[in-house]
Amino acid sequence: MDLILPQIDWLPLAPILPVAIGGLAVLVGDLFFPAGRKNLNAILSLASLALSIFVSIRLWGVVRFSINDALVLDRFGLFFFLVFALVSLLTVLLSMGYLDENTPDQGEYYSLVLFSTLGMMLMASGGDLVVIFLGLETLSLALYTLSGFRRAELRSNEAALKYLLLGAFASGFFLYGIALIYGATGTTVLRRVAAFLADGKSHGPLLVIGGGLLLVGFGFKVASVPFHMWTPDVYEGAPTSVTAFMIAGTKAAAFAAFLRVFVFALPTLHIQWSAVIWVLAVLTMTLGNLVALVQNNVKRMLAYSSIAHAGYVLVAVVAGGSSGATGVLFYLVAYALMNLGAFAAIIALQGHGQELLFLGDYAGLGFRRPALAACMALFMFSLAGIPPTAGFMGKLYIFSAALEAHYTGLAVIGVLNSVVSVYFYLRLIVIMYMSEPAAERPPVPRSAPAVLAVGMSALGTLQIGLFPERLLDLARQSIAALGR
Amino acid sequence: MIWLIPLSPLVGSLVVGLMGRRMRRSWVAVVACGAASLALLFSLGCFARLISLPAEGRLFRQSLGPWIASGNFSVAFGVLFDPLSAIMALVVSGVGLLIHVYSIGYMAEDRDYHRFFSLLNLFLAEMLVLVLADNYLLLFVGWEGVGLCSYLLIGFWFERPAAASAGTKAFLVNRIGDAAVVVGLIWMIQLFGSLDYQIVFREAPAALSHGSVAATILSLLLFAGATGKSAQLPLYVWLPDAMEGPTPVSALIHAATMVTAGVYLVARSAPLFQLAPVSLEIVAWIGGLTALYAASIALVQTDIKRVIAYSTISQLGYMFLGLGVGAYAAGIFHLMTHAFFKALLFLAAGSVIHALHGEQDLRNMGALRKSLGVTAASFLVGALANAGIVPFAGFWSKDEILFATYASGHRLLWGLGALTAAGTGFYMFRLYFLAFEGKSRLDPRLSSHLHEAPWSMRLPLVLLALGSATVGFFGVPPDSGPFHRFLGPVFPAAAHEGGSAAPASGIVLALAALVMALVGIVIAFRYYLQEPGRPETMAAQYPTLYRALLYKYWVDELYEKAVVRPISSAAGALSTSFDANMIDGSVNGIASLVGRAGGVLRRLQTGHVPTYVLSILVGVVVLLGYLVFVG
Amino acid sequence: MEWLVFAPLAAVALATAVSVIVLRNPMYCALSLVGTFFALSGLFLLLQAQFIAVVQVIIYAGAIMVLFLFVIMLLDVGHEPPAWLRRDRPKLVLGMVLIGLLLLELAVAIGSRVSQGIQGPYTSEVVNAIGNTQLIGRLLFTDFLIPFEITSIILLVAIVGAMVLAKR
Amino acid sequence: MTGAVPLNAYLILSAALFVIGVIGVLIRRNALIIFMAIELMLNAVNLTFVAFSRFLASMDGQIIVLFVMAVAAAEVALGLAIIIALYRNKESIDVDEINLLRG
Amino acid sequence: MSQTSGPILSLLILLPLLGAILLALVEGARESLIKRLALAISGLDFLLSVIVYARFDPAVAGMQFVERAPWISSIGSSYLLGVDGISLPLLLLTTFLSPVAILASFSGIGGRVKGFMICMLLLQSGMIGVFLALDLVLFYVFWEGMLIPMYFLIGVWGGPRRVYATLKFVLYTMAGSVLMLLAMIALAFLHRGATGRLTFDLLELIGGPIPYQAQLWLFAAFALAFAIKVPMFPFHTWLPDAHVEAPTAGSVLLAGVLLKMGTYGFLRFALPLFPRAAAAFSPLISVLAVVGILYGALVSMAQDDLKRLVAYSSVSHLGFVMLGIFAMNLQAVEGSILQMVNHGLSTGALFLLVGMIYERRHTRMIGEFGGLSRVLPRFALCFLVVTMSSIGLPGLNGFVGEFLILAGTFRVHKGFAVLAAIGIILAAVYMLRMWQRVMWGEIRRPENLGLGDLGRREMAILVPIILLILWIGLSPNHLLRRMDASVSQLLGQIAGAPRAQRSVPPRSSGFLVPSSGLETSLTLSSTRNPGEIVLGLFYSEPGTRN
Repeated sequence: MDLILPQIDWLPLAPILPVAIGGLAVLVGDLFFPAGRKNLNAILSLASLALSIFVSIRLWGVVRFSINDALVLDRFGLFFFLVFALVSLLTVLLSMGYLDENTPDQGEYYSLVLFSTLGMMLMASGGDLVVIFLGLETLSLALYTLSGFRRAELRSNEAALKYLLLGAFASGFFLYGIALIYGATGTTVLRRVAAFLADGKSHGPLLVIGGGLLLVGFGFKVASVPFHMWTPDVYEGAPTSVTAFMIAGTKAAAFAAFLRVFVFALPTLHIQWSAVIWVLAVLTMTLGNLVALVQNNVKRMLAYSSIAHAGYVLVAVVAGGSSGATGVLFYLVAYALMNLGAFAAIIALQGHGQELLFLGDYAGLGFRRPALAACMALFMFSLAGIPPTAGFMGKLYIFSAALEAHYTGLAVIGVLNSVVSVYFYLRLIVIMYMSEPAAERPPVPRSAPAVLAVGMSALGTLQIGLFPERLLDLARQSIAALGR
Repeated sequence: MIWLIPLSPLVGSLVVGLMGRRMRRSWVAVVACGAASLALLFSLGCFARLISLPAEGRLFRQSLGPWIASGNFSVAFGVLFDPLSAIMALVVSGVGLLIHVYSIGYMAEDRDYHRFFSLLNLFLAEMLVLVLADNYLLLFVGWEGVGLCSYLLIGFWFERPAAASAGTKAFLVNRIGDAAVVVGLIWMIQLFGSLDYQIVFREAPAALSHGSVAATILSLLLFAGATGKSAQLPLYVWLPDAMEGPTPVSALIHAATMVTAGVYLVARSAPLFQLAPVSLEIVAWIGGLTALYAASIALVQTDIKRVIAYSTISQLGYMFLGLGVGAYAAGIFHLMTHAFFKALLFLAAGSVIHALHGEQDLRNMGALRKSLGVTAASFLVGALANAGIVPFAGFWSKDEILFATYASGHRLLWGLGALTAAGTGFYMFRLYFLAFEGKSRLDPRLSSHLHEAPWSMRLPLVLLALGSATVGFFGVPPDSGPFHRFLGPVFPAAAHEGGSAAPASGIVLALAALVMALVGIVIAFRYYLQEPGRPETMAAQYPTLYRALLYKYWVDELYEKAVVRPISSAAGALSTSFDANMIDGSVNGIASLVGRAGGVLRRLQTGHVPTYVLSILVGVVVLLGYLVFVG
Repeated sequence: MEWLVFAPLAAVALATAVSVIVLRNPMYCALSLVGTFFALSGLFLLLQAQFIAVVQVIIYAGAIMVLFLFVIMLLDVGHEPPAWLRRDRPKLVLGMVLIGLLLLELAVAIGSRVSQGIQGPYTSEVVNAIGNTQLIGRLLFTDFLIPFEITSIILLVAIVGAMVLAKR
Repeated sequence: MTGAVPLNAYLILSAALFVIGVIGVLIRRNALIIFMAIELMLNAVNLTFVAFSRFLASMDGQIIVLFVMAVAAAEVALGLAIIIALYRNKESIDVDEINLLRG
Repeated sequence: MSQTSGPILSLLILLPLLGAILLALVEGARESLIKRLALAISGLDFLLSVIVYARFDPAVAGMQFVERAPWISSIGSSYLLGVDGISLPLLLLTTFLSPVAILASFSGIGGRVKGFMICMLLLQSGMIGVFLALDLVLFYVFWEGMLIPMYFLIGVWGGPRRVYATLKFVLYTMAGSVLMLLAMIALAFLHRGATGRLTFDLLELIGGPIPYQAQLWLFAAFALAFAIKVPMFPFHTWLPDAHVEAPTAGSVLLAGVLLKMGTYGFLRFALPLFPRAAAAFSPLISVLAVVGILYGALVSMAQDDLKRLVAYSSVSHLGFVMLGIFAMNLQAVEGSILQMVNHGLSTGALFLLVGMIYERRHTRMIGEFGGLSRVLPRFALCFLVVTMSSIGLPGLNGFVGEFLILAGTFRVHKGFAVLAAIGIILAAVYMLRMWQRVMWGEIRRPENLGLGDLGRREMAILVPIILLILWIGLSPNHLLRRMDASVSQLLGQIAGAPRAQRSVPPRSSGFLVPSSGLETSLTLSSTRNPGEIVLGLFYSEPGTRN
């Protein structure tokens, strides 16, 4: 019995490692950082994310498979690495505004952020369903914790518990799906699944059901109706910075994995699942938007809005093909930017200890904090899909993909939904600019990092809105990689 | 040179209007009257050039350049000076100048002196554009322009509610006719590709066959405009109310000039009307009926200006009667004579009102001849002219119309005309007797210091009285007087079909009409001078008739009930019920439905984990079910 | 012959599983769950997955259930009323219907299975030749190295998370 | 009762256990027991993996089960921590009473 | 050629945009500087547009000053600007009214001047972009993007119900335009299917072989978007609310420019892109236009609020424009374009005037006024000219447009032209009744006695408009000549489409569809889908009749 240790190709791990090491370093470093300098945790996190971004950019165009295809390094993965790193970066920045100096366990907080980023990266680059599952669990466990991070607050506890119970429940289905696919094909490695199916064998119900169960798992993560119900509660109860992270990151990760699995491994199932997702997309968009209409809590409203946006992305998924997938990628970036921007603005607008949770809290801010409010308005317009913003371009691309694939009905429902959504996004602006505050609040110190996050997101939102071609090009390259 | 005719009052209007506030009153008067006299001078100049041309070629045109051109359609700022335009321009600028002069005195006390003169000048300009235009569209510019001036001048004393609503009424009633004209014009564009008179009249016989429906409708559309502007049935209702304006305005606009624009339009369009005998018939009948109808109302009115106003309507009816029976020249002749004597009557009435500080009710007058000699004399001349007593102007022109009517075979219409003549004699002299003769019923405070108007008012009276007495001779002998020889070539040859009756019967007919008028005068004399109680007795004897006349056959009330109020209430109902509730309601309804759907769906989000689990389960089961059993 | 082993184990597994979800005392539930774990462990043995069977007992019955019991005792939670007495019975009925359908769907899927997955190289003979545990070990450090490493991070996250959350 | 137990027997058993777990999640109100039901589901899946592993002559299934166990352990640890934290604030772990966040 | 004159069109768009950024950097308290700066920028933009006007070549039918740059190449969209005889008048209208509106906002804004002026400049930029964009996506970006500043203008600086009004405005507009976006995309794909090239270039798309069936749907989507913007009956109810609540400048630009975008959209996009569908829809839209003319006028009569009255009058006036556009002949279309400008001037001026008395009396209720002519003579004069322009007095601008529209329409639908002429009467009714109640009569309210007449700034706002009203009224050819070539080309595109002979109703019927057409469509309907049947009630497919 001899154990030959394999040659390990480290390259696929290269962009992930800085994040993993960063997470560990923060965990350890926190012990040594003096009490007044806890933001060193954040800075360390930023550094590791920056490194990851750097590596990802350098590796653009390289294609590698690690042992047993567990990880795949390709443009698709790198695209998402960049997205996750960016999301994480912005999250860290806005967390710096959200957590004050006295918040305990900052080291744990930032390391968990990094670990969940790691989980996302694994989901996006996993070449094996097991890796995707493990990435999902890494992400989820870290997020459960982060949701309950304000452990003294009942809402935070409740969010964490709900998230955990439902998340575990859903991952049970997901895992079952993996098991059935394993049974049907004899492997969990995506390439082999694809090869197995490419032989022209007809796929029995086992595989179909397995795929369906995977869909449930992804549906849960992207908060698609009817697997969405945890979303508003968790997003409301979780700390605001975490909500931002979840909204922007989780969804992207889930869609990344989804595309890898369904477009790359199970393309032959397209006919079955596109019909299913058609329905999911419609339900998701419609419910998200309709319920968001009647929300008064900004976080909750954005939570429902995130559900609706998941629906739009699902439209692109249904549309499929190169355009559809490109649309997914493009939209996810736009979506991440505008949501993070909005949350960063919420955080940057808040005073210490008093979050602006309710719509009414925003009264009169438009002219008291003009720059931030203007950015907030920009994000809202972008979320509503009004040009010239990223949100508009995203929708344009998604709906054009839908039309290209002759899903006219879906596109019509989609745009009508986006009209409905305009109402509640604009309502926040109405309150900021068009109503008078109940009482003057004392001016509060600004959090420079959060403001920086707002600024970056705003620039990104406008940049993509005005000149989307570059990002589209990147997304298309990524998709081309996936098709191989 | 032709363009200078309307331009000079236009410039005057602008100068007075924009700078009048800072000008002295005398300068305002000088500029305004100067502009008017320039217009008259230029008209005379053009006229002189015109008569120097041979009779058949008496026409010249001038264009200031294109106005609207779109596709194959184009219209220019072109003017035309032919005998018809010449007569109109002369009448307008001549009578206009006199009334300008008259206004110097009449309006002397008014605080909006410059506004008045500015508008008066503007009116003159627009009226001259109307009569000088060489195409229908430019005519329409003047047509609407004079309407605007009329509107603003009726409402000159806009603080009086009656004046304000009279102005609005005038504009709106006219607008109905104008819309018809617009339709007529756009139709002409389609038919002839142009609105230029010469082209239209050249193309018309080819494009529209004689007596065709199209020709009838087209000419009737134009005539509809004319009934508005010239206050014929059924659109006459604005004119009596228009008396709310200052009296010089009534004289100029609502008697001498503007109201005759309709007559001018029909006369100008004679070649079109010739193609549509039915239309001509209608014109004649409308004219004849209006003449009698208005005269009948005038019999009992007590407001001095209103009587004259109804008289105007009635006389305009004569003109249309003339046009309708093809006696275009006679119609225009009557237009000219009427301009003189009706302006005279109004100015004289104005002089009375001026002297009585605004009193207009005949029942409060009487015996004014003693204090207002010149006024009374000139009024008498006007009344005689209006009543058609030989040899005053009205006799010649009216007689000619009646003769043509009879000669063209319209016996019944002739009867109407003759009856009207009797009525005319009656109401004119009723007016004269009530105002100037008999016993004074004046407010004693007024009667103490009655005095004649200033020279600026008296001079026009005298001049107009002279005119009223004499212009009729231009039309002597009937049908071949200098007037007709001058105007004749303008109208189509067929227009003279009525001239075939024997001259002998002409004299008989003229005598008959004259007798009718005299009878009317005599009755007026008896009723109002000899037996002052008689009218009341008569009124008591025929209460229905009397009230019908007094209340003008309740036509205003009818229009109010049948047209104005339904439209108003329809508008109100549309606005509140339909627009706000139905249309906007459904818009808002959709919105609130969406919102309510959100509220309902929201309740699904109970906060309970089991519910959420159930939801996931539903998803799983349906999804797997689809995949297993369907997909 | 296998049936003789399989049937009782399956019966136990089902019975204990049902107990877990119907018993009202959390403690009994936990103990029933331990029973299920043991039954499954037996089934794993039957399936010639000796290593997994052992780990099942050690991790689940040993570690996880201890945690559960610990928490149950720590929190001293009471009994809950039986499900069929609760207000939201319609929902439960719906749930049961759905679950019946779910089972049906799974059964159909499984029943109509045409086993067509790629056969791997590890037949029982091969496995027995190398040894189940050795084989698993070797695979963990070669083919499954990366998932294995990820698992370590998961555990780390769980530890950190548990610490953060359960701190006072 | 002769011969080998077919794969389907294991799969059906596993499905049944999975469904029982689902029922548990649905009907129980005690967060702990819901948790146990979830563990039941995971175990059921494990059985499927091992059964497939056996019948496909592939070791992958067994190794995956190992990972699943690790994940389950992690989940339990975290879950119990959350339950404790919640209990501290609320004195209850009945999910029916946990509905501060709703609508 | 003028094409070499540099990126003047981009400059037109960018100048106000950069101006807005510049203003954002100025300290908010320096209001007078901000106002002047905004006016200067806007005025400069106007001068630029005058250069465009001066260098515009009337003989060229196609686009001039074209600028093209790659933009979103992956979906075939490019940055493409150009101006022709159809957009030129509207461009000028926009650049003219913008500084006027800014000048009018020197007072009466009530705070937050900086934000206001920024919005005004952004709005200007967006409006110009709408009229210049020749790429469908680019057009849409401007079309919707322009909602943002307008949304703020109404919502922040508006009246008491501003929030309701502004949300209604934005939602209504968006509801209409999103479907248009889809239609644009679908059009591009259809075009790609036929030609293999994915493009949003309007000029390339025109004349593309779009199947009749598809044209109908696409046209309907475009038409809905534009009809809401126009607004055509029955999509008009956002307008009165928006107008009543908007600040003066907002109303001016809303009525003056924004509404024209709808009618412009029909001319620029809906008609040439889908000529056969346009022909098929023509009876329906003409009917709606006529209904709008009469309905708007009737409802105007019943209004007590000056702004509401003017708003409904816009519905009526825009009905004329729509009627003209769908008559599809040279006179009518030119009249419509001219009428767009006219309406912009006269209604813009009306809103300015209403704003001026509102600033003095803080009410717009007609009943509150009366006899204002006495105290406000200059105001009265301006008001009179504008009123007369609005009711189409010959010699002023409104008449020329209306007359051309009627003349053109009459060739096609006699009945519609006659009904529209009734609209002329009604227009006089509501305007003059309003005039009578506001300007004439006695002064009943003591507050009205002390009102001051128009000041120098106010005259500076109104006099240019009045001069334009007169200039266009007396010399419309300057504008008409520049339209000729482009409009002819447009009509050629409409008529030149395969099988595009419009089903002109026989002369006698005049209304709607000839009965034979109805029968045709009904007999055909068995083979069509339900939507098609519904549509079939309104038109007959031209090709099937011969």
